[in-house]
Amino acid sequence: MEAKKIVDALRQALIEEMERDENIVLLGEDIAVFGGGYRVTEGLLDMFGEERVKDTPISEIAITGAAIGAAMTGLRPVLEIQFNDFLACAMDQVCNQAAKVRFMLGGQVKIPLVIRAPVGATGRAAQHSQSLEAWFMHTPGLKVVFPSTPYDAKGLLKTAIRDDNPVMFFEHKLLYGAASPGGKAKTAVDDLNEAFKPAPEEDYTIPFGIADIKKSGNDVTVVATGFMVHRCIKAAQKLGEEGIDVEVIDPRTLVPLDKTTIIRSVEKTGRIVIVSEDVLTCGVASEISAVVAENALFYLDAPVKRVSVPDTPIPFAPVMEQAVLPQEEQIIQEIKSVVYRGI
Amino acid sequence: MEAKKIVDALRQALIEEMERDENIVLLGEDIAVFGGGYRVTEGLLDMFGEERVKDTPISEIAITGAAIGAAMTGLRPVLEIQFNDFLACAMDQVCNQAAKVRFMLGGQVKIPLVIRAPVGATGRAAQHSQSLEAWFMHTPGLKVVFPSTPYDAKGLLKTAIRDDNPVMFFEHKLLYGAASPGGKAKTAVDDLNEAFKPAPEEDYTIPFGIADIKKSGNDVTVVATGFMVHRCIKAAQKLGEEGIDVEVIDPRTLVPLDKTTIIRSVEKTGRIVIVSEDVLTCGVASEISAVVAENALFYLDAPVKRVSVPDTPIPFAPVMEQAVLPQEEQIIQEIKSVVYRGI
Amino acid sequence: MDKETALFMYKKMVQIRKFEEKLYQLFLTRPMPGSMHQYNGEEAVAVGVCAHLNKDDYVTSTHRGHGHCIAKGVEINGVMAEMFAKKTGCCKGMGGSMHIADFSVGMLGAIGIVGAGIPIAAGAGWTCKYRGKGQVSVAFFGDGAANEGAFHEGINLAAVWKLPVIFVCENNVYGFSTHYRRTMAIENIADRAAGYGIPGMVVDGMDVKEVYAESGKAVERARKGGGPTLLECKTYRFMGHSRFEKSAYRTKEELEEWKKRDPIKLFEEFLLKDMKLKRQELDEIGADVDREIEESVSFSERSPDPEPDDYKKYIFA
Amino acid sequence: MDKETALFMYKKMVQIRKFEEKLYQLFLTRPMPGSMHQYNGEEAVAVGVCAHLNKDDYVTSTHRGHGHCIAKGVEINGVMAEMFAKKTGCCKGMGGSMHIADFSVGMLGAIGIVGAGIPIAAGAGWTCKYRGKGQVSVAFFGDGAANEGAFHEGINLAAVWKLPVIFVCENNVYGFSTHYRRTMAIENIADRAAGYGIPGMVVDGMDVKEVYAESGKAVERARKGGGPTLLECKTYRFMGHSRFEKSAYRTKEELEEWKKRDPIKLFEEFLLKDMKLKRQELDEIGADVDREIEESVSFSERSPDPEPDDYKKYIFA
Ligand SMILES: Cc1ncc(C[n+]2csc(CCOP(=O)(O)OP(=O)(O)O)c2C)c(N)n1
Ligand SMILES: Cc1ncc(C[n+]2csc(CCOP(=O)(O)OP(=O)(O)O)c2C)c(N)n1
Ligand SMILES: [Mg+2]
Ligand SMILES: [Mg+2]
Repeated sequence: MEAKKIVDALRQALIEEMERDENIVLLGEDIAVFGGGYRVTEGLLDMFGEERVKDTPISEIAITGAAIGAAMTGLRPVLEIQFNDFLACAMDQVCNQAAKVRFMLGGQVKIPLVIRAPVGATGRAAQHSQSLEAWFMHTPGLKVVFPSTPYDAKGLLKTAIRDDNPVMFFEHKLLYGAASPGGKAKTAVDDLNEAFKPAPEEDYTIPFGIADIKKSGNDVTVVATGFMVHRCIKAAQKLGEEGIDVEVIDPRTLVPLDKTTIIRSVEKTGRIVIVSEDVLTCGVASEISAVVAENALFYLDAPVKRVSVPDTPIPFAPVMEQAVLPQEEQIIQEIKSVVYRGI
Repeated sequence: MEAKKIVDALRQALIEEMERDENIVLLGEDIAVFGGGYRVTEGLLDMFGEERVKDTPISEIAITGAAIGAAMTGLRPVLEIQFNDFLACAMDQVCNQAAKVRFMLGGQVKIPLVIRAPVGATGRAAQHSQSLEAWFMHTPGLKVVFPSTPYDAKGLLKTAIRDDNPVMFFEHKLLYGAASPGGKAKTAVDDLNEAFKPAPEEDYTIPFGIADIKKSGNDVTVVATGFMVHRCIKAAQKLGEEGIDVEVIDPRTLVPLDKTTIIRSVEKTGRIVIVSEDVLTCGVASEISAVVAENALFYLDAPVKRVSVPDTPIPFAPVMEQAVLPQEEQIIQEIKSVVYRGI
Repeated sequence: MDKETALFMYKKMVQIRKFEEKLYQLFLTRPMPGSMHQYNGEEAVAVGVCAHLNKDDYVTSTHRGHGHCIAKGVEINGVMAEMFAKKTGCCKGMGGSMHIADFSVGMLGAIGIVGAGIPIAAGAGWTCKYRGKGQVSVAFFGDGAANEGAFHEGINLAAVWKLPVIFVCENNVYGFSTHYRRTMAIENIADRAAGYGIPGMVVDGMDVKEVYAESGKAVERARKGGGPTLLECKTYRFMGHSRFEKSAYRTKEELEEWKKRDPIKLFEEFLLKDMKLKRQELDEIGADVDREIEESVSFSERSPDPEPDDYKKYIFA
Repeated sequence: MDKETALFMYKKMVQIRKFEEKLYQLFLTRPMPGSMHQYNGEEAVAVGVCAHLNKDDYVTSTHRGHGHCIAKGVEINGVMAEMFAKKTGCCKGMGGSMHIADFSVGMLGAIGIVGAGIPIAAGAGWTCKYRGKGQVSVAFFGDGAANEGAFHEGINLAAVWKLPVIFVCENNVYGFSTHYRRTMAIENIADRAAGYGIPGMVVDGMDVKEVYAESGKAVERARKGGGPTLLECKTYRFMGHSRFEKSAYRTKEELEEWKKRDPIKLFEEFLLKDMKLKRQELDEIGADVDREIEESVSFSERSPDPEPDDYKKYIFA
């Protein structure tokens, strides 16, 4: 059956890949008996047994290290970290080991390892709301993936699993379409339009490093990631009604980054707004801005605008949380500010 | 006595501050009996006793956590992490705890904590050569300091110690002027000119967020950090002989970042090259580039150029290590490329 | 244990229980911000330990922190208002359920990262030792947390520095969905104490008298410079891991078995039978607490929301 | 122990010793890239353990890794050339002293982050168990590493998953400059095993016979599905922590005391006295090794440097 939610698309990808290759093993906290905090691995224990679908102690160092050791010796582990914030607990293993071992060893070894982790703010305060892609973009040796639709999620996860390098695979909580543990389903998916493309029940992969133009347009380039892709599409639709033709680019993979598509778009539009849910300084948007300032400067008719979380942890109270997250209205205003600038 | 080396400047700052305030305590691996991997804390155990200068187990989580707990309850710890690469082992404590506790607790507590750590590549391969400032710039709630001279080091460390927030204090190995444990003194300080300003033996502080123009000039702005400041000054001197008048700005603190000084300079020169020793993507230079592309775009006569380590871990062999680090000649070429561009 | 202490502890346990029962209802019946992890069933641990603590002793807590906060003396109004994300919350709506703190009573804060509070408590213990005034510091954490690196490093540091810290492991059988026997190959977490050279003790965490007695010894030892202790309190959570989590990974029988030893019921029996208190005395305490909780709800309802940009005040001191 | 094994182990120990003595000279007499941490004094540990291992068993090592590599069977030419940062180094000049590895003999690599190899070895053990072919995995690490979170988490995971891993702690008294008694409040790190529900054993790390005997049991148990073991080998490093570090933090007397139990000397005595070998046999081995080491130096000298941009090949597979 076609997967209309990211949670189902990911599960399909896991099942299909695990059926294909018995070296693929899953591990993580509460992924087996419970089926995962966001239900991605639900039912997989029954299908593949406890040698391949393993609950772990709450030991992010050990489970990441063990996944690395297993990957170095022939398995292909897919590790779930319950919230991406907890990657901080495994940072040495991810960034000093997984990312560097092959390099330091002169290419003797491959590390076919996928680390999946949910990102995004959903009312859980500063330690459960971050979007930490940039830390890993800043760590050579890691690939960084961040899908925004079920279609992309499935195809990219399959590519990630087949890749012989460590891949950080980020999943936005509001896009799963599934409830967090014991919670009401906090989700944004019902609200999304056809841009939230379902994943067909068939074997396909999406290559890394190819951005997807989620909506084409001529007046201004918007680069967005994850949940922000959809917020930007909505903003684009509204702006369309006002006669502003927005192009929305979803890089899908941040490492490798499809600079060409972004630069071409800016060459066409002369304007760019970058929208991401991580914090501003040294973030996703900073990098994309720098790429543009280096490669497409003379095409720019307006300053490069970043719309990210200002430099603050995420506050708990909903009114404050929403104040720091990029909102549709704010995105619209920022797009307008570059469109009307320099005309 | 005036301190001609950063190692001495830092030690002076520690001694003066510890004499001033008995709540200041030091901890870290091998800092007491041994005097610190780079000798910064040499002699301090004898001066202040083992209650205030503490060797620790090799336990980066615990020593960072303990420093945070102590800071929350009234002490003012200065923690040394032996190489900044090992901050990865303490990432949760630094980024999820130290940076966020005050925020999550609605301002009930102050965290007067300084974390000192050496950065830079000196022939020790991928796990001992990184410059990880950007991870911490990307973590709201932390201040980030990176001095390039004895004068700045002393004044900034005093400010850091007196600050009521967690401060990441990065020190470049080649600028200490001291030997690493048991090693030959790998140092670049003998080679530096008067820009490597000594620290007077007196009490002074340098405010955070004020960049220092290490050399003023009119043709092109160069922003550089740490050891790269000196490499850029040398490049600037050579370019001066060719009639290119380079301005070299040392931000000194990356959080807060003195955007004004950088933007003003670009408004004047119309050209900017950013030189840093961290890796390119989502790095220090990306952020500064983005600030310029957002705030000074219409002043730019050339693309914003970043000169950083390409996206690679640091290789061991000297010939390869030097190939990935920004070299004087490369800096000169990049500066020329923006100067001759668009004229 | 004198009557005053007994009644104090009883009231605290009832406060925690009723506070959370109220919260459960609130989450069912109206939109509440965030989530919560309930402490029902584990009240004897927080209360038995904190009964020994002064205001200037320190406590670090976990994602399951309401009980520790109330036991340490945080005002219920402030805790409730924080659950409502109100400006009057003890953290001004900045932290919510997982980060409740009140420095005025030494509650350094609930921490949402499993295990992370352990070394922080060690650090607070360092301050205590440095000051030399006999203060102590307590870290509460779960069975799951005992497998984190932070547990190992934090306890070892406290042990070798002989810090006045009590490490209280609440072994409630599960870390989220996972039974402790599936995350460690030992039966008693307290046995890990030997690996740090400190005393370790297994305590019946459903019996507040035993918790009180054993933690009393540990606190005393710490105050006198004897260094840290690891107390493992065997307990059970009566609710799901968080909010409405259904706990399909455990059996109804197991739950019912543990509920027979409900710490409040057990203590009531003791108070009525051994301490000869009257049912009515207890009922009055219950009624007082009910009023207090109701008042905290209306306090929260009356309280203003934070301003959207209040958060800016708290990023840096 | 049969004669063949004894001579094999003797030769390995001598190889390690002479390899490092040569290196020390090289570092003194010519510009060598990077730094090094010497294993002199600890040879019995690596050799005694690795004597039980097959090529397809796995080992993770530390910053002090030359001994483990040679003991596991990495070609000396490749190790030496890596020290010279040559293209012919076993890691092509990418890693140097702290990252020597050779997958063809199951040496997964020296790792420069203290403790980090422990969970990685657990992961290799997971592969062994998954394959079910009786392979095992060994993690070497120091006394200092035993205070890292990675130690705790990694061993616990291996214990609860019953992985075929031998955790070999080389307690050489110091972690860099710091005596183990100043970093932990216990005398034997092996005692920590009980906290994970696995066997722990203290071994005389200067006596290769004892290391061989005890590690043999652990390897056997692991191969048969009996799970992990923690072996603490009491040993001592005869040189500074790294390169020319002077070790002012320890006394000459302490060093001399330990040198009396030089593992190579001890083993020679055994070979000559108990196994009735002739001095000459041993001398010949020494001479062979000398030639081998000299050859590895000239191999390294003859070898080409890497190209400046060779590193690009190794960032991604
Ligand atoms: C480092 C980290 N890993 C995982 C989590 C997700 N998580 C929150 S609570 C929990 C279970 C904790 O178990 P335990 O320590 O036994 O405490 P309990 O919930 O039983 O009180 C998990 C896995 C987390 N918050 N932090
Ligand atoms: C995580 C980490 N912290 C600190 C260091 C710096 N360091 C390198 S070796 C060493 C001492 C290690 O002691 P031990 O584990 O006993 O091994 P030994 O050197 O005695 O063989 C230290 C502190 C490191 N490499 N990694
Ligand atoms: Mg639990
Ligand atoms: Mg040691």
